Amino acid sequence: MSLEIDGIGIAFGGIKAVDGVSFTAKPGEVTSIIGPNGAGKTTLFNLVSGVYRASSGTVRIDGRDVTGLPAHELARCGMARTFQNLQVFPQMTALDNVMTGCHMQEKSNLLADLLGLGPARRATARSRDAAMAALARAGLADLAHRPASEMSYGQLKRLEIARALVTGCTILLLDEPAAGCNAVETREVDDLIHAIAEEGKTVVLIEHDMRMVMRISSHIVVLDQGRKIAEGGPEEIRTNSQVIAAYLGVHGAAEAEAAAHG
Amino acid sequence: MRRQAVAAGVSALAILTAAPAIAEIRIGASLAITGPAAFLGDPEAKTLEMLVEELNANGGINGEEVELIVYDDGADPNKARTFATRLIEEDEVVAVIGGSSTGATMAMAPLFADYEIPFISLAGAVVIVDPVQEFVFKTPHTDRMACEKIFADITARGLSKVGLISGTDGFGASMREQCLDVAEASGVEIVADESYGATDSDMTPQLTNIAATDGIEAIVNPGFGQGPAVVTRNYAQLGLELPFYQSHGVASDAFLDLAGEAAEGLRLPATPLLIPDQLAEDDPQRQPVQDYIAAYEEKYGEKPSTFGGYAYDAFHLLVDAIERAGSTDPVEIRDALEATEGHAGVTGVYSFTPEDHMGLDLSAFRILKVADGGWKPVEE
Amino acid sequence: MSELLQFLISGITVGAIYAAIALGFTLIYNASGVVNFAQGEFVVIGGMTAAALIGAGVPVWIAAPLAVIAGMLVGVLLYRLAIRPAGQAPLVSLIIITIGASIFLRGAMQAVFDKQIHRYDGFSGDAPLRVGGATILPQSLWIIGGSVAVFAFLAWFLNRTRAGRGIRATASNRMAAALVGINTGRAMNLSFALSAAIGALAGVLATPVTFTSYDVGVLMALKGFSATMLGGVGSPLGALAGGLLIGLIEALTAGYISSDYKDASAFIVILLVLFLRPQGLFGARIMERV
Amino acid sequence: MAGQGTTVATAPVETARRAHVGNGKARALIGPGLCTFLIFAVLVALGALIFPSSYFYRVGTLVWINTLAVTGIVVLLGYVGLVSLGHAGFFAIGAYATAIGPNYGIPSPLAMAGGVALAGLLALVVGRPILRLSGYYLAIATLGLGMLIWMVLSKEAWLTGGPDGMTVSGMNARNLFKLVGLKLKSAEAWYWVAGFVAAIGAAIAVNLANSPSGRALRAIHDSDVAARSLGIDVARAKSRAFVISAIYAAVAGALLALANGYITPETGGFMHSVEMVTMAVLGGAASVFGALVGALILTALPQLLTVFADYEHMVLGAIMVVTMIAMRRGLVPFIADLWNRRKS
Repeated sequence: MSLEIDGIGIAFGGIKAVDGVSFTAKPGEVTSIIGPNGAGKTTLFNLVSGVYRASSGTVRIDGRDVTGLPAHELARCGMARTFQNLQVFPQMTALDNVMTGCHMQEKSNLLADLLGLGPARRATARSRDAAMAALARAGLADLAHRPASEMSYGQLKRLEIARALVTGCTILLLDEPAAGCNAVETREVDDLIHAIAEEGKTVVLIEHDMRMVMRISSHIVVLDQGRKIAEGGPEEIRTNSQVIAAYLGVHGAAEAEAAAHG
Repeated sequence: MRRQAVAAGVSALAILTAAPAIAEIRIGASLAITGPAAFLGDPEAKTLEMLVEELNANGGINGEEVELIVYDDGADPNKARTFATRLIEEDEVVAVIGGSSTGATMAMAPLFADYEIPFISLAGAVVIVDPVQEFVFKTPHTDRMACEKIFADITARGLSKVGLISGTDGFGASMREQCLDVAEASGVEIVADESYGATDSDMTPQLTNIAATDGIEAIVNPGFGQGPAVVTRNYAQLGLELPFYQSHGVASDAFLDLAGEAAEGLRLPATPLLIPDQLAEDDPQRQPVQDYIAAYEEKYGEKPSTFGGYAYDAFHLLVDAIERAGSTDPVEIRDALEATEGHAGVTGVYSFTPEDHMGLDLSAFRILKVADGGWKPVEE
Repeated sequence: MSELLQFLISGITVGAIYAAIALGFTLIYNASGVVNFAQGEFVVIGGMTAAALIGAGVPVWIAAPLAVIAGMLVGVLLYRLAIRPAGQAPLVSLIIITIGASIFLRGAMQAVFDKQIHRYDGFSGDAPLRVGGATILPQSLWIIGGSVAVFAFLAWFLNRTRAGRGIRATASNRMAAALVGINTGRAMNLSFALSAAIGALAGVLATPVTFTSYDVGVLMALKGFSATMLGGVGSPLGALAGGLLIGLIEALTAGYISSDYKDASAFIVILLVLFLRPQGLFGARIMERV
Repeated sequence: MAGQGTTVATAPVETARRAHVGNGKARALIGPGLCTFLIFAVLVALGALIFPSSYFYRVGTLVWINTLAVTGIVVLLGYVGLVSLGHAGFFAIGAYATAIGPNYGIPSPLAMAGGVALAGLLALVVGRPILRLSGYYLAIATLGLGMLIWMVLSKEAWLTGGPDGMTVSGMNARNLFKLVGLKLKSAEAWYWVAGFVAAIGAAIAVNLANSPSGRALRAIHDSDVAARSLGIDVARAKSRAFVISAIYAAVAGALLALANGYITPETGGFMHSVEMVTMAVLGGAASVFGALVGALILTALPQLLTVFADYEHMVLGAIMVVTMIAMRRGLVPFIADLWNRRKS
């Protein structure tokens, strides 16, 4: 499903954190949002995923207006996300974390849950299988029974992806999924995201690692001070002088260049 | 591991609760020594401790030493019931005194029927002895009698329209209900009915409303603790001149200290405990009242209160019954207790019958008034 | 008309007591993020100490400051022995620690003093003053003046003094405050000492009107807590407004509706306000950061 | 800023459970709920084996009734991380309904059910607006709710007997056992009934923790916003937990009313609410075993502290402070950690 953002904006105490941003993310593609710190990238995610309420603009999923829907209803529309500053459930095991992601598929009522009846047990068993599969895909299978509080930053980032995946989402918002990962792990995350997009999901990515962005993005949106300053394919963005001035800088441009040719 | 812990805990409990088996006669008490009713339970506990010491110094009951086991139920009925069970089962007492509050008393009461142990309550409400329960007695007058006594004094002054301002604690609420109940029969009309929280600090709004009621002729304040003292001060602050009545709940010198000059002129029903020196020479209560005050002041350096008096009477009634029964069998003690006739205590002269387990009549109450910072009987 | 005036006087007097307690809550909350349920005990310590000293013949003008100092000492001890060792404990643990401390203090006061109810004479006598058909006790003016003075002091202290800004900085980010050279330990000690002093002062001023005994602390803490939350936790203006508002609601309900449900009406107002403004009347809106 | 968050760091449900339900295989075989029930049943029976007198049965009964009420707090506080300082209100609704029913010709069991339903309904109605609040604001709102219930119970004397309380007539557990030919003392009968109900309550709470709904609740405990992003209706889940915990409190209240035969409004008072939360946190709010340990300690402690007489409150207060400082997550997780460390 495609995600269409149109003129979305929000202000905190008179300061426009996000101001009239529009773009469309298509299924099967990775759309990246880049920009300097404080450009409003995460705030944009919070607006799209219903954590904040937009003061202007609309969000559409396949043409259906979902602006202002609460976060859990957006999730039911097929939207899932990860978080920049990690929102795992530290007191649960990795497996339980991901099983929680199966919530929307679990067809069990409260009474069955309280009495430990068949539907509850079956739902739990199914969720466990799905969660194990997702953990394996994120390369975390051996850590399934480890409490999340004991896992590394990079592992938790992938745990969040696994948790988002089992929701059965069609739109996935990833907020700096490779932060804290070493080179090998970054590569794995890279491949994982690529594979997710290949499945036909709509992936929207916030990332600072320019190599990764240039490598896997089909489409890039550049934010600065809450506004969209450029949009286009990796090649266009890399050469856009405004983007270089605002964000990439000489170093970033060189890095992006290296990625393009490396 | 957990089982061991539980077992260890239980045996610790058993060791700590096992009563030493020296004394021959054991008497139990569960009182509100702390908590919201502490000013009932505190003097009650002190009185009982003093009396047991005194009794044992004089050779105990029929030569046998008496041991008193006191628990603090904090006026919590739940705790009271547990302590009552403990007194009966673990401490193996022959009788129990207590329940400073009505709630605690009522929670304990059914146990005494089950185990056939006599119980003397120190709480006021009518429900404790009406209907009569075989093993349950009580020493204080009922709040109903206090209302009747006050209303009798009001009508004797040719007045009839009364405003009530009651505390919302158990004492105040129960007495308020009894006053409303007996008003008509006593020839008074309740024209205003206000209340206040037990620890409220300003009752001028309620008093302002009462004073503004058409035809109001007198104010009655059922309550105990600090509330009535605040009401009394607010009454003076507002410059009210209506005849003003307090209840037996504040019949103590401590109330005079708290209320100060504002108390001047108010009246209340009280026990003779407040006027030891003004009792007639031939008054049967003169002796116990003076004995009690002297002993209490010597031991604790303060004046006893009406509530301590309830414990004083309960203890003496019980000792008297055990002596007359000539036995420590609880049922025989109960029978002797019920046969009590003309026992002069500090609260009144008690005569129990199978139909009456409180044993006092209206004459036990005397209407006193505050004059020159002291208590004076009102001539009837 | 004079009835209304009497109700208002009653409400403001009682409300000023609540406000003083609420201001004590506010100061500790501002420094540590702890809502101190033992705050009511400071009020009792102030009242009981003053009553004991005055009863022993000490003049009021010596007994009152001594009582406030006694409260202050207990406040510092409370911080050092119960709050500081708890570190960054979760909210429920802190609630239980401070409630435990209040039970302990109640027990201690019962042992140190007694279980009697105490009072002493008002500072300027007990002869009521007449104002337009209503009456007010001189001590009520002391109470109202005291609360306003404490409010003014806090507003000045937290915003205009180095020590006060240190407390506020410590509250918003202890680590950062320490990094810029603020002695956060001293700021915490200071805030507990001052907060306890405020509580004790409330007790000293209120005892001639409300009386005191070892166990009235819980109720004081409940009322003060309600006032604090109604106003919005952390705001001195909120504490003052919350306290006065609850006092007025109680008095006006008792006067015009039913004295039976005056406490209930205060709680109903608190619930309604929180439903409409979850951060209280003057509290800052909290924004979730993700 | 401290104190603003909804989350309350309580012990990991998972570790506590692992440590205490012990053998994973046994659990997998018969299910965690049944396993918990059996452990509780053994403990109930064990008590009966060693108790020398009715007094011990009486204290034991109170321990089980408190365990049941505190299990409700565990669901609310331990699972979801919500503080309630007003749960005694629900407790009292259960108790008073059971007491009032027979006065109007409603048999005890029906009155009990009615009271429990009423408590659940009230929790459902007020839960939504109240549970939008967090931290100390939630604390004051629940406190206010509890106070309002308490006030109604103490003022409406025509119905509730007022502050002095009322007698509970009707059912005695003894008669239940007579039906099956067992002759027990009243205190013993109530012990078995309370223990049985507490065991069922514990089993249900453990089932919940391991179910889809339970995972949703625990997710909210750790991260509200992440839970939302997974499609969990947080408001609804919180409201359910509130209702469930209110029902636990009400059932416990009804049992207490019947076992005591007399109740006063103080069962719904602020201090009782605090006591319930303290029991949960002291034992370890994350597991039903924490509820049991907390209830056991705070119920038995006052009986032991009678030897301190005048210093009882000082000792109790000091124990509360010291335990919360030394064992922040409560006794059960603390001991579990020690145990695990010794093993590894």
